Amino acid sequence: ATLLREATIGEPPPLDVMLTTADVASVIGRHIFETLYALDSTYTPRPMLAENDRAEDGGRTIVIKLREGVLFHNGKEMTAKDVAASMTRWGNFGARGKLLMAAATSVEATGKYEVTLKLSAPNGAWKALIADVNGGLAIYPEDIAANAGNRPIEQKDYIGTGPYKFVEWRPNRYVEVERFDGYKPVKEKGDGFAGARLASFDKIRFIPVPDVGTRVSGVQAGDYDYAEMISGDLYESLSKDPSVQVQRTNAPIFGLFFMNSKQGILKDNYKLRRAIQTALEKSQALRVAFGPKDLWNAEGSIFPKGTPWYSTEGASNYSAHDPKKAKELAKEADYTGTPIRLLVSTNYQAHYDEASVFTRQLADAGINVQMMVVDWATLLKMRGQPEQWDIFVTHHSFAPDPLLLTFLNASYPGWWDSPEIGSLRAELINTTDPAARKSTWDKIQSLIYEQVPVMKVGDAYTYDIASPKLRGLNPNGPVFWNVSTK
Amino acid sequence: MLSVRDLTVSVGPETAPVDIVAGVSFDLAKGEILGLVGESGCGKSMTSLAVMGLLPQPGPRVRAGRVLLEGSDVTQLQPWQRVEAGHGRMAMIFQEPMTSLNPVRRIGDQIAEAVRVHEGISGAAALSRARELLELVRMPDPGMQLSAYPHQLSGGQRQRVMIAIALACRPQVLVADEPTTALDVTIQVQILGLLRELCNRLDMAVLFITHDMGVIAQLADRVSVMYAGRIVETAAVDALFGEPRHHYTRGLMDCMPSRNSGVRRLPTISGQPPVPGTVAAGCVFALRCAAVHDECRVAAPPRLEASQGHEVLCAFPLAGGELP
Amino acid sequence: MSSNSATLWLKPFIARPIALAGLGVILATVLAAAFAPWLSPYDPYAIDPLIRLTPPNVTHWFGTDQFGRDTLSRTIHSARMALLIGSGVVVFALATGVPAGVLSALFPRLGHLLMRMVDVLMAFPTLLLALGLIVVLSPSVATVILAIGLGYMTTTTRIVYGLTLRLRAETYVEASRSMGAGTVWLISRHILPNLVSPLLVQASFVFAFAQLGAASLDFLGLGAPPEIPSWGNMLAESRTFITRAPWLLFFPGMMIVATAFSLNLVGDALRDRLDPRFRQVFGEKG
Amino acid sequence: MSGDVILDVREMMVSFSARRAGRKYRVQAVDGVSLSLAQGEVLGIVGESGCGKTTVGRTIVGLVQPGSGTIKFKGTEMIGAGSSSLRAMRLNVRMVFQDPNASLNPRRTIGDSVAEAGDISGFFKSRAERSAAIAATLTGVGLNPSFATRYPYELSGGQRQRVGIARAILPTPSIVIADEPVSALDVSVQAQVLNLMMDLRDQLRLSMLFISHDLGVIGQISSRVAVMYMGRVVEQAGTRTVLEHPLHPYTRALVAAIPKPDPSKRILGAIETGEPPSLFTRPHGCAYAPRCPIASDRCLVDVPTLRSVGTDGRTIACHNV
Amino acid sequence: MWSYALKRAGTTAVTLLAASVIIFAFIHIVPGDPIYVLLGDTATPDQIDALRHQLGLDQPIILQYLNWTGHVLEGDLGRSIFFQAPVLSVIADGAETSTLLATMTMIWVAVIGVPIGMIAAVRHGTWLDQGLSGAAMLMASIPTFWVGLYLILIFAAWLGWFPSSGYPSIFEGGVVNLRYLVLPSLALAAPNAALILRLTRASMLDVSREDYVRTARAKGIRPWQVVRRHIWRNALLAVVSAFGFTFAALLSEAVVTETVFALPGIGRLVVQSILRRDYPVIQGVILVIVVVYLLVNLIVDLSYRLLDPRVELQ
Ligand SMILES: Nc1ncnc2c1ncn2[C@@H]1O[C@H](COP(=O)(O)OP(=O)(O)OP(=O)(O)O)[C@@H](O)[C@H]1O
Ligand SMILES: Nc1ncnc2c1ncn2[C@@H]1O[C@H](COP(=O)(O)OP(=O)(O)OP(=O)(O)O)[C@@H](O)[C@H]1O
Ligand SMILES: [Mg+2]
Ligand SMILES: [Mg+2]
Repeated sequence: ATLLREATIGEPPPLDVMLTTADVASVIGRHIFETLYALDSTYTPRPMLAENDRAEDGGRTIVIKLREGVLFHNGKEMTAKDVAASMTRWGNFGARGKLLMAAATSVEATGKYEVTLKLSAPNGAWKALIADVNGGLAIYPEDIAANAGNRPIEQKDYIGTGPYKFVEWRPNRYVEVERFDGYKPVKEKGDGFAGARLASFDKIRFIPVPDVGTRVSGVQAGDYDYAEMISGDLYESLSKDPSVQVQRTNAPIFGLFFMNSKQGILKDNYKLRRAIQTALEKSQALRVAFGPKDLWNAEGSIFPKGTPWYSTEGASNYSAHDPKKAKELAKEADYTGTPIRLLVSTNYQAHYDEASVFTRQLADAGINVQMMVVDWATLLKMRGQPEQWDIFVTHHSFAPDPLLLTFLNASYPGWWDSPEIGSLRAELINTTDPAARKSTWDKIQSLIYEQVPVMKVGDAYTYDIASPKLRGLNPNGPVFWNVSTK
Repeated sequence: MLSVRDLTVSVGPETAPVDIVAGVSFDLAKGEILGLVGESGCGKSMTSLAVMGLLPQPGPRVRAGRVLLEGSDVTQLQPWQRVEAGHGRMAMIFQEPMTSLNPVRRIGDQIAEAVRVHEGISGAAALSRARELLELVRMPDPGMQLSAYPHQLSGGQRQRVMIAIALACRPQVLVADEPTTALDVTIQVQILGLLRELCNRLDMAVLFITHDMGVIAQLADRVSVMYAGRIVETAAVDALFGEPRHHYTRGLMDCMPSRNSGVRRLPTISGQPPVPGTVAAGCVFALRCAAVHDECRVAAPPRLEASQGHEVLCAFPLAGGELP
Repeated sequence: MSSNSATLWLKPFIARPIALAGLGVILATVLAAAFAPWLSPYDPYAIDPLIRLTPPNVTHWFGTDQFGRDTLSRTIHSARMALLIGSGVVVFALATGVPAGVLSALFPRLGHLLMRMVDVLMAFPTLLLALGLIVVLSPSVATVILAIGLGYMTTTTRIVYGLTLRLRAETYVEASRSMGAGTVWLISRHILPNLVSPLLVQASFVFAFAQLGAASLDFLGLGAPPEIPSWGNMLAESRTFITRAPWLLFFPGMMIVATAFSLNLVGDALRDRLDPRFRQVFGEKG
Repeated sequence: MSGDVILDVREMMVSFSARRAGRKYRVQAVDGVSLSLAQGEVLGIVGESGCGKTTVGRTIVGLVQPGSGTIKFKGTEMIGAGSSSLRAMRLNVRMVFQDPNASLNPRRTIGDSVAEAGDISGFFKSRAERSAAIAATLTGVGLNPSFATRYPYELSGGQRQRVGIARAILPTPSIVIADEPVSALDVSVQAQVLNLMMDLRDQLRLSMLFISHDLGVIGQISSRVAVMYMGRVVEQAGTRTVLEHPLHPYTRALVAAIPKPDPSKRILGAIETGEPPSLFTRPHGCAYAPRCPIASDRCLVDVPTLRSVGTDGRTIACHNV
Repeated sequence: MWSYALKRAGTTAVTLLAASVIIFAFIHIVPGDPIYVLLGDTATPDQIDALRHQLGLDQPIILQYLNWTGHVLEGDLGRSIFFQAPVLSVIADGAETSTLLATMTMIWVAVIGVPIGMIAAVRHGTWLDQGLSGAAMLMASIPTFWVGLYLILIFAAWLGWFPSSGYPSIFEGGVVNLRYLVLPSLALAAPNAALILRLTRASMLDVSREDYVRTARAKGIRPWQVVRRHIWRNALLAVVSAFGFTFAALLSEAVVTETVFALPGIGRLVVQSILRRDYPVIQGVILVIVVVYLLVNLIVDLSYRLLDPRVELQ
């Protein structure tokens, strides 16, 4: 039996991918669960479990026709009932479900293979919003989706339609999946996450290896075939190392510093926020956090070049590094040196590195930042309490559509909900024409640099390493269909 | 049987050794008990350990002198080396019967171990020999006691086990270093009686060390008195108690309470023994001697033969017949 | 202490050149801590990403780290953290363990209760206790000290308890009691003075192992805030550079090893000094 | 027996719990001992190791709580006395310990040790008075006052025991309980210390309880002697009487077993003394019966009580003499 | 014997009770919440409240405690919030690794620490002794993760002699899988062997000064026999308890090594559970650790009794 061993950065949370946005869970979950659409290498949604779709009623009614003959791992065929139940649960409890389903008036199976979604207003991004498993609309069997509620589903219910089926989860040891023989790939060739998915390994084990040094040595020694998230400073030497191949992702992640828009010194204080923004030099932080220039890009556009959403609006303010001007702005904002509390966790080294560099730079501009270093679980709890912090640090993974950006969500910590963004957001949601949506997005990006609800640190291209024997690695992320050994 | 010549035991660095035993000589004949007395710290134990080759390491070492066992030189040989060289026939009993037995091993085994080395028998045969030895030292119920642990025995019984171990070595010479100081008088009397009897029966030579003049008087045939690392007087026991020749011996005799009953104040020897290594020349007792002469402070005292078999290390010994 | 006690204390070190060297290392560490700002060529916090990860060279003797900070300066400044954590842990362990141990031994009822509690605490894995504390209190130097100190508090209590029980049975303590001495008198005149020496030895080992404990916490990302220079932090932060920038591991690593090793050596020498058998050899009759 | 009785012990019982072979035993270390001590009198207590001598002494100075019995000092009950009157009595009843090494704290100076009782009770009014008292006491026991600043390890065994005595007589007590004060010492040093104690007895009119297992020493210093066996007093009388005409079979064995420093009087092989019983398995009747040459059937069941015999206030606990 | 066992059981129960209260109180002071870890970044407050209610985390602590103890008494340690699996099975899986790792470590410690300690003691005061003792102290002074990283680099990545990390259960691949534990157990053994070495040396020296060793020497038996029959077993007494407690500590305190070598052990399990606030697992693991510690305590006592006839169980 062929076995692929992947070294993940840690133990995943429960694989209920609807609920969790953790990357570790998505990496594994992608092999088990599938979505109606999937993103291709240009991040455009392509049908996966869906056959086709049509919009009616000016975009308020969406009718999705499903592929026939798709089997769940339990042997039952997937039907519209399963999809409707999954969609309902996702809408109620899914991590990103509200983005689309808040406006839903009904979800119905209107045929064995047809689902109809009715919305109160059209949504220009609906396909993108359901095209990835990360906190997304994975399709579960009807009974499981209907009974699960908001509690993560149990291991025995990890039943999807993907090319691999869940076998077992040994805590701290591995999560094992096994080729699903009843899998029916789509006809199109594999491209990104879309297209045919051919499982050439009998089994895949996702093995948590927390120490990055160990992950590297492990691949070099042949104990793992693939290892995720290698630190930037090893990039150059590993690129030359014949015992590994380096796989750089083409979807950058980006660091985000959230400002507290609900409470505290930064609330509505756009001048002070701009002072902070003006003081920073982002490439320093990126260099410290990610290493060689190949792995990062000091890019002011929220979306990277090459995507349809790329925009230069407001981006001149991205990394001014002008302490003098910053001081002036701070003075205009009547800033008197009150400590600004920066909440950061050491569980992500990059967050901490970026925060350290910025704190030094802000100190040079006379802005007094106090780091509060806590563990990740504490940070998650604390950031929900607006009285606890002024800035917190996190990062954002690549989003195919602006609506998937966390900071556009008014209930996400930071609570950016100024009247200006309120109307722009509504416009973005309800427009369906891509060009019109793009121009709305330009306005939003410009607003971001003006009101500074968040500061983007820059694009970072993470990279993975793999055994040189592996062929067909996917630059969109670690997925192992269409991957084979030499 | 055993002959010790000019034995010197030193501590401290090689370049500046401090002699804690300085030139001790004595002879021991078959069936004879030689008592070695002297106050605490005068070097009795060091002498006996040096004779046995059991000086602790690191620590004191034999710097000079020879130990001859039936004419063979066994100086500096540890017991096992002596056994290999064929001169194994010396054994020793120690002062503390409580701590001198291994607490975690059965006494039968501890005796049998010595039997094994010296008689070349092992297993059941060695154990039955151990049983015989326990009978020999008049241990009550020897068969049962073979499997006892030391802590299950009384002090007197433990000392008997020690003697049995010593006898298992089939010694020609037995060295006993204060074997009864830890025991009650009523038990002491038994052990001393046993030693005397064994000595006679097995024709062993015994070097018996104590600081109790009473015990010496009861047990020894001949006595050597030690002071500050030197033997200052050697004589037959009657002669020593009857006519001590050295001033120190005399002083010891005088201050025993049992010789002074009813006296208002006990006679004492003033002063203290010298710290080892501080006496450069002259007599070690000079500082405390009532009859000291100037000469004593500068010249080492001669070894005089006061009478047949009565040696004394003193330039101006007491005349004989002074004590009642 | 008598007049010649100073030389007596030094004797075991003079007899053992290696222990003397250990003493030297510790003195050097103390000096480095005291004069860190003057000794270190750069600000240990100054970031310069352009020169990050430069190997040792003339301007940066020990090279620079991933922030471009000067490793030599950070290594020197770390001596402060080492001393702070070491002495903090020692002080905490002694300040809690000594009273608990002494009182437990003197008051059997209280002792029974306290020792049971110590048992429970001993059963708790110390590192986990430390972790929990750090999560509760958020990482700071004080938390690290408290977390590591708690583990040594139990062992110190045990040791002190055992020693005090033995001291309590000493004839001179009985003598004092027979003259009507109260608890305070016994503790201050008889028990504490006799605890000083063994505790000194214990303290030197605790000091050494506190360094290692702090390094482990740093490794797990739960130690003192990482911008504060400490050898453990430096090691933990740079462990991914094991092949890329080995100097980052080498210098702080050597310092941990050297100080821990030296403290152990000194502890051993002290132990020998306090061993009555050893005293005899050095002419001090016990 | 002359003068006023200043210490009166009645029916003292002391037991310890001990564990052997997994079982808990009560060791009756002192089993109904009664003693009295007059002003200026020295009472010797002899008996072999483990018979309870030390326990009697420790109980009197309050280191051990007796199970029952009374201890009266100058007519006042000491057991359960209030702390202030007890403190006064503590100053008046003091102890000299057997091992001069162990009884001095190695980390305190000689002066501090000597002055300890005074320091505890607040006896000294000033530092000057304190150092004068220390000097005087050290001189009194034949030590140079300069010893006050030294540490015990700098002293010889005899000197240390003198310090032990000095500590027991500052401030001057009424009673000294001396627990084998000379048995750790050499004959020559022993004589010096005994002389000192006899001097103090005469100069300070101290009463003493002198515990020893050496009848020679007892004969030297005490006027009366109590012989103990297994926690009980088996014979009590004037010292001469006991030493010269021992009546109780145990006393006889004890006296006979003392090795006389006279080669012409050898006793080896002449006496048979038997094995001492274990304290854990105490015989029913007379504790000495298993070893006793004149034991009768009665001795195996009946515990003999002390009764007066002859003159000289002699009491003895034996059925058969 | 039986009454002893009963008494031991009694005190153990009290200790456990105290421990469980402490565990519980301790865990609930820790800020943070498993909910966030479960739901991640984007959870909304109502989602959080709903899940909290479902998990019973909104009940008063006392009630939660009673609930938990009730289940524990029935042998049910609850379900892991994170793994959605019974705590007992989660622990059992980690326990295999930890037990084997600790055992293997103790074997190294025994075969390295004890004999070398003995040699150092026998050659006391020589250069060999100084060298060995010095090396031991050095080993005890090196942080384990340092040792671990270098072991991986040299023996796995460069030489390829041993697997770099991870540990597949021996129930799957057979005992050959023990090779995965060679490097981590060596990394763990380094400081512990050094400590045992020093302890062995010290207690051998202590024992060799005992009077009964002199008695043995006086019998004329060879020095090695003296060591074997008289010194070694008595010196072992001190070493045995250190062994027991080192073993117990290794079960839970190997976190750093487990992290470096990606081993699925108890230590890492509990650390991660603390970080993600998986209360039932933390409680369960600590309870198990305390029980193991108490068991080790008992075993040490019993082995004392075997080794030393003077010891009576009380
Ligand atoms: N290791 C050592 N180093 C230095 N001096 C030592 C050592 N061992 C013993 N001594 C000294 O050697 C001298 C003789 O000691 P030894 O034990 O032979 O005396 P002893 O006559 O047996 O005394 P006791 O009657 O107390 O047993 C003493 O002064 C002692 O202090
Ligand atoms: N604290 C104690 N706990 C248990 N048993 C004790 C204790 N103190 C004394 N004993 C026992 O009580 C008995 C009497 O002891 P004590 O010390 O009074 O005897 P002693 O006559 O002074 O003996 P020695 O001549 O050996 O000093 C002994 O068997 C002893 O073991
Ligand atoms: Mg001796
Ligand atoms: Mg006594």
